[in-house]
Amino acid sequence: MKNEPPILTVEKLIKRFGGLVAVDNLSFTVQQGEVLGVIGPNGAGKTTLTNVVSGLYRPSEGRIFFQGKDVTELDAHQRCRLGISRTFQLMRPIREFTILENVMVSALFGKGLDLKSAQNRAREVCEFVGLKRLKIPIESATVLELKKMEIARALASGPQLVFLDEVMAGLNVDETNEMIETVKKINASGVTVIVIEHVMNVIKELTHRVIVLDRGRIIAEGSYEEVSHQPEVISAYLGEEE
Amino acid sequence: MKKLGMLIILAVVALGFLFPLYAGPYPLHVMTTVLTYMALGLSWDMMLRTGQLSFGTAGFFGLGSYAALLTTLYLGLNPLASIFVGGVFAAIVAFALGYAILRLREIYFAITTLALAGVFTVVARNLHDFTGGPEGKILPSAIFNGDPTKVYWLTFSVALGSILVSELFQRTRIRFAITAIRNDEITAKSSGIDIFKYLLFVFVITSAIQGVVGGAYAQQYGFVSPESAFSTNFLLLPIAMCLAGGIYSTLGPVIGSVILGVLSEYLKLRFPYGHLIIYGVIIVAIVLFMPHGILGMLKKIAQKTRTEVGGNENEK
Amino acid sequence: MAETKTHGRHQFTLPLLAIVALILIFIFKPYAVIYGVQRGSLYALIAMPLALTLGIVGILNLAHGDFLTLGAYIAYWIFNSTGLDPLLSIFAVAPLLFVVGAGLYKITVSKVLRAPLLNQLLLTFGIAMILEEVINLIWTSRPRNVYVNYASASASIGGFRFGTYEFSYLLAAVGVLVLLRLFLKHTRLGKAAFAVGQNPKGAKIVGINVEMIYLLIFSISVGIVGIAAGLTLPRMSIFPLFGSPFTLKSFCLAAMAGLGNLTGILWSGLALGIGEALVQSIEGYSGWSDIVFFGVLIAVITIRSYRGSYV
Amino acid sequence: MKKFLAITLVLALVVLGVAAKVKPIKLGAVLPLGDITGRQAANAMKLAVKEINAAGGVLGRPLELIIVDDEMNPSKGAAAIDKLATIDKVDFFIGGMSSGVHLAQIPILKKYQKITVWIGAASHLCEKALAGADWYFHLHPWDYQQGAGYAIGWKQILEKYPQVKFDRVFLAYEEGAFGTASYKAYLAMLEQAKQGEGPYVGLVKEFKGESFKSAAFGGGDYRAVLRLAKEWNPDAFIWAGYDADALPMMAQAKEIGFAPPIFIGAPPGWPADFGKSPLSEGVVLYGMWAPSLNKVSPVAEHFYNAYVKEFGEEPATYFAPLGYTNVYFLVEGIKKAGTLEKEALIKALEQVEYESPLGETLKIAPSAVIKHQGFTTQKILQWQNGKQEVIWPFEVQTAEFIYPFPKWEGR
Repeated sequence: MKNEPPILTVEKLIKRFGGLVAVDNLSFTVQQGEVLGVIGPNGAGKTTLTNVVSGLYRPSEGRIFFQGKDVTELDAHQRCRLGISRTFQLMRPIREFTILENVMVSALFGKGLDLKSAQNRAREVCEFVGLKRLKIPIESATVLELKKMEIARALASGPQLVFLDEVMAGLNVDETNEMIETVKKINASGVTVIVIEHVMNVIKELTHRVIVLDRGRIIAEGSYEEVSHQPEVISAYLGEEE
Repeated sequence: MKKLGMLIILAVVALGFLFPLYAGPYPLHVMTTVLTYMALGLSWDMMLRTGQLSFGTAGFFGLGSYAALLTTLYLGLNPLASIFVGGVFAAIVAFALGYAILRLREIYFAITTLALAGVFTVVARNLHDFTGGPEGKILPSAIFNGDPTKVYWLTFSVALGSILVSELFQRTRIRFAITAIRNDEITAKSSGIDIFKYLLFVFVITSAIQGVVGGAYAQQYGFVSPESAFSTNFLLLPIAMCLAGGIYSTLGPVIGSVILGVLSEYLKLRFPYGHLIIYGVIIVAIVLFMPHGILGMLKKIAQKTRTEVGGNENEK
Repeated sequence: MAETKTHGRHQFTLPLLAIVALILIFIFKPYAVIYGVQRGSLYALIAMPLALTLGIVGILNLAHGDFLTLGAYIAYWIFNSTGLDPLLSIFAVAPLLFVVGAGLYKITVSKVLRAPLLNQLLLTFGIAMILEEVINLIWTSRPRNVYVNYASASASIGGFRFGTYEFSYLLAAVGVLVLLRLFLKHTRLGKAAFAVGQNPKGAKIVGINVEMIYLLIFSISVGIVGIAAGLTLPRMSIFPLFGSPFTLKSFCLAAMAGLGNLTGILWSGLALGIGEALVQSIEGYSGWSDIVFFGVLIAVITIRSYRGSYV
Repeated sequence: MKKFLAITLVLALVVLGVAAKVKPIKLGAVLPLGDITGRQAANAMKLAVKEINAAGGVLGRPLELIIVDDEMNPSKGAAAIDKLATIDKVDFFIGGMSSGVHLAQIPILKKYQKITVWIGAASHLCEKALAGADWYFHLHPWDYQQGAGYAIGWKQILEKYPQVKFDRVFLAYEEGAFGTASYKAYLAMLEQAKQGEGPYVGLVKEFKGESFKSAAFGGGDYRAVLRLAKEWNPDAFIWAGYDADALPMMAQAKEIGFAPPIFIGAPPGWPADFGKSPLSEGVVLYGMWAPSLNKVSPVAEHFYNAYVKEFGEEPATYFAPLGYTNVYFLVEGIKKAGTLEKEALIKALEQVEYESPLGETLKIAPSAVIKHQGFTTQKILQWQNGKQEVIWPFEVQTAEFIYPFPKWEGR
C-alpha cells in the first residue's frame, strides 16, 4: 500500500480572498484507501481547502494532482466525473427534488448513467447509507436523513475520493455511531475518505492519519494519538474548544 | 390513470388540430395569435427553468422574422424553409452571444438580454438598404397566400413542437440538470453537471424556437419592420401568460396563453374603451391571489379534494 | 465588495481616463458635453429612486416611469386649474405621489415582498398597464404641454449659446443624491433603512420595523419621481406613455452602477447622456445613438462579470 | 288569458315584421380606440351614422356601425377583420389608421374582397400590397402624394408671395417609419426633379435631411439636429415627427436661436395646448383640415358644430372629419347605385362627388398603383394667434401668409 502513488497530491496550495489568506502554502498527499482526518479551529481553512480541491474555487497558487493527473485547471463538474466528490457542511439539497431525485442527479451526471440505471444506482446508494424514505420531499426530511442524503449524493457519482465535511455535526450519539459505521463501510468499499470534523471521538474512531490546520497552515500531521498531544495543537485547537 | 391522461392529451391535440374544421375564421385567427404567444411563452419558460430570467424573447423573435422574410425576399427561398432559417439564424446568434453572457446571473442576465434585443432593433432600423430600415420590407404575398387554415396549422405545428421540446425537457435528464442548476448551482456543479454547457444548450434551443415563431409570424403577414418584429408585446405578453398559467411546466404556459389570449380579446369586444384597465386589474389580482398561477391553484384545489376524499398521499 | 480592494489601482485610472475623454469630447463636440450632462442628469434623477426601491425593498418596479407620467399629469392639472407654476407644483406633486406610493404599497406591493422576483415584476407590470390606461381614458393619447417662458431660456458664454433650463436636472439630481446619502448615512431612520437593504433578516432581529422601512422607502421613491415630473413638465410633452421609456433607462442605469450604488448612477447617467449626445451630433449617424445605451450597458455588465468571476 | 296571448302574438309579429323589414346595412370599422385619432374618427363615424339614420337611412334601411379596436397591434387588427366579416357579417369595411396594422389586414381583406373604404395607412408599402384590388378605396393621400402636393402648394405660394424663398430646404425627420418614409419620399422626388420631371422641378435647389428620436418613443432632444440645421441656414426647415415633438421642438429652436424664414411642422396631429404657446405663432403645418375651414365651408361648419354638440369636445385631429367623410362617401355611393351589389356600387363610388368637411370635394381617381384613390393633397396651414389658418389651396384660404417666421425675441 505504501508503494502505490498517492491518490491526491496537493502542492504549495494558496488561496487568497482579497487580502485574506484562507489557505496558506499547503502541501500534503493522501494515499489510496486511507481515511484522512482534517481538523482545526473555526476559520482554519478546512472548508476552503475542500472547495479548492473539489473545484469550486480556483487556487491562487499551487497545484493539485488526482491519481497522478494535474486537475488544477479543471472545473468542479469535471473533477466530480474524475472521481472527487464531497458533501456540504451546510447541507445543500435541491429543494424541488425528492431524496431519491437528489441522489439521482449525481448518478446521472457525475457517473454519466442514463435515467433508468441512475435510478437503480441511487436506490442502491440510499440503501447503502441507510436511507429508507426515498420519495419524500426535502421539507419533510429529518436532519439525519439530509446528512445521509448528502453522503449518498457524494457516493452516487462513483467517486475514488470523498470529502465528508462535518457530516456528524448536530447528530446525537446513536446517530453519530450509525454514521461512523457508514463511513467505515464506505472506506471498506475501496473509497478514499477525507473527514473534516469537530467531534474528536469521530476522528479518533475513524481516521488513519490526521492533519491539523490553523489559519490556513498545517501545524501538525500524524496519527490522532500523535497530534492530540502536541502543544501547538492543544493551544490552537483543543484549547480553544474548552 | 396514465392511459386516461394520454387519451385526454390526444383528444385535446386532435381538437386543436381540427379546430379550423369547426371554428370560423375569427376564432381561428385569435387562436393563431394565441398559439404564437404560447410557443414564445414556452420557450421563455424553458429558459427560466435553468434559473435564468431572459428578456430576449422579442429580440430573437425579431431576428427570426427578419431572417425568414429577407431570405425569401432576396434568395427566393421557400417560405416554409425560410421559417427554419429564421430558427437557425436565431440559434447561431444565441450560440455566439451565449459565450459572452451566460456567465451573468439574475437581473444582470435579464437586462443584458433586453439590451441585446435593443441592439438588434437599432441595427435592423439603421441598415436601410438591407432591412428596409424603419419602414421594413414586405413580400409580394403572405405564406400559403394567406390561407387562414394552413396558417393556423403552421402555427399549431410550431406550438406543438414547442410543447414537445418542453416535455422532452421535463422527461429526460435535462430536467434533472436544469432543475439542479436553478436550485443550487454549487450543488449542481459538485454533482458533475456542466452548468455552462446546459445553459448554452437551453439558450440556443429556446432562441431557435423564438426564431421559428418569429419567422412564422413574419411569413404569416408577409411583412417585417423593426416596430412590429421587436415589439415588446412579444416579450411581456408571453411572460404574463406564463406567470398567470404557472411557471416551470408545460401546462402552465399553455393554459395561461389560452386564458389570457382569449380573455383579452373578449374584454376588448365587451369594453371598447378601457378594456386594458380591466386586463391590468386581472393581472394584479392573479399575482395577489394566485401566486402560483392558475395551474398552481388547480393543483391546490385537487390536493384539497383528494385529501378530503381520503385518497392515498403516498402516491407521488 | 472584496474585489474593489484588489483592483484598487483601477480606482484612479478609470476616472482619469474619463476626464481625458471628456476634455477631448469637449474640444471637438462642446455641445455634446452640455446636452449630455443635461439629459444624463435627468436619467440619473429618475433612476435613483428606482435603484433605491430595488436596493432596499428589493422590488423592481416596472411602473416606475408611469409614476412619472402620473406626476406630470397631476402637475399639468394643477397648472390648468390654478395656474400654479409647474416648478412650484412640485411641492404638491411630490407629497401626493408619496401618498400614492404608500397606498399602492399597502394594497399590493407589501403582499408580494416574499414572492419570487417574477411575481413582483408581473404585479408592477399590471400596475403600469392600469396607470397608463387610466391616464389615457381621462386625458386621451393627445400630448399636453405647459408653456413657461423660462423653460426655453438660454445663455451665451464666449460664442456658445446653450439652454439653461435643463441644468435644473443636474441640480435636482445632485440635490437628491446628497439628501439621500445624508439620510441613509446620518439619520436613525436612514441607517435602519440601509441596514434593511443589507440584510433584512438581521435588521428584523435587531428590532428594526422592516415593514415600516419598506413602506417609507417605496413611498419616498415614488415621491422623488414627483420632483422629476414637475421639472420635466415645462420642457416636455406629456402623454400616457411619456414615462414608460424611463423605466428601461433607469433599470439600465441601476444595473450599470451596481446595486446599492447611488453615486454610481449619477456617473453612469452622465456617461450615457454624453455618449448619446455625441452620437447624435455625428451627421448621418444619429439613428445609431440608441446603441450607446445598450452597448455601454452590455460592456459594463459583462466586463464586471469577468472581473468578478474568479473569486 | 286569451287576450294576453293575442297581445303577445301581435307584439311578436310587429317585432318580427319590423326586424325583417329594416335589416340594417352593416358597416364594420376597425380603429385604434386607445389613440386620439382612432377615438375621434370613431366618434365622427357614429355621428355620421346617426345623422343618416335620422334622415331615414339609405335605400330605406338604417345603417349599423360596428367598431372594433385594433389596439395598434397588427394581429389584433387583422383578427378584427375576420370578426367583422364572419361574426357580424358586415357589408363593408371602413376605418384604418396605422400602416403597420394595415399591412397585416390586407391579406385578410383580400380574402373577403368586400368593398373597403380606408381613411388611414399612408405608406406606399400598403399601396404596393393592394395592387389590383378594385374593391378598395383609399381616401388619405399616400406618403409620396403628400410630398408632391406640398410642391404644388409651395409653387403657388411663391407666385403669390414673391418675397418668399424656398430654395434650401432642411428636413428633420423622426427615425421611425413615419419620418423615414417622408425623408425617402423627398429624396426620390428631388432625384426625379434633377431629371427634369415631377412636381419639384424648379422648386427646391438644395436639400438636406437628418433624423432625430421622437419624444413619442422616449427621445425628445432635438438640439443636435436643430444646430445642424441652423449652421446650414435653410430657407425652410421642416420637421416630420409626432405631436409630442411639437412644442419641445419650438422651445429648443428658441433656445439655440434658430428661426428660419419658414418653419414647418408636419406631424399627423398637434398637441392640445400648442396654440396656447406664443412659440406657435407663424409655424406652418401640413394637414387636411382645420377648424378655421368653418369660415369658408358650410359642410365643415356643420360637421364641427354637430361634433362638438354630440361629444362635448373639439375634433382635434383631421381623422375626425375623415371618419365622417368615410361614412358619407360610402352612403353617397350606395344612394347613387341604388343597390349593395358590388360591381354596381364600385361603379357608383367611382362617380361620387362628395363635398366633404375637409373643405374639398372628394372624387376618386387612380393613383400610381391602385385604381381608387380619394384625396391626394394636404393643405398648407399656419398657426396664427393660436389657430390653424388655411394658407393654401387659395380657394379655401382663411388668412394671409405671415412671412418670414417671426423672430424669437419678445416671445
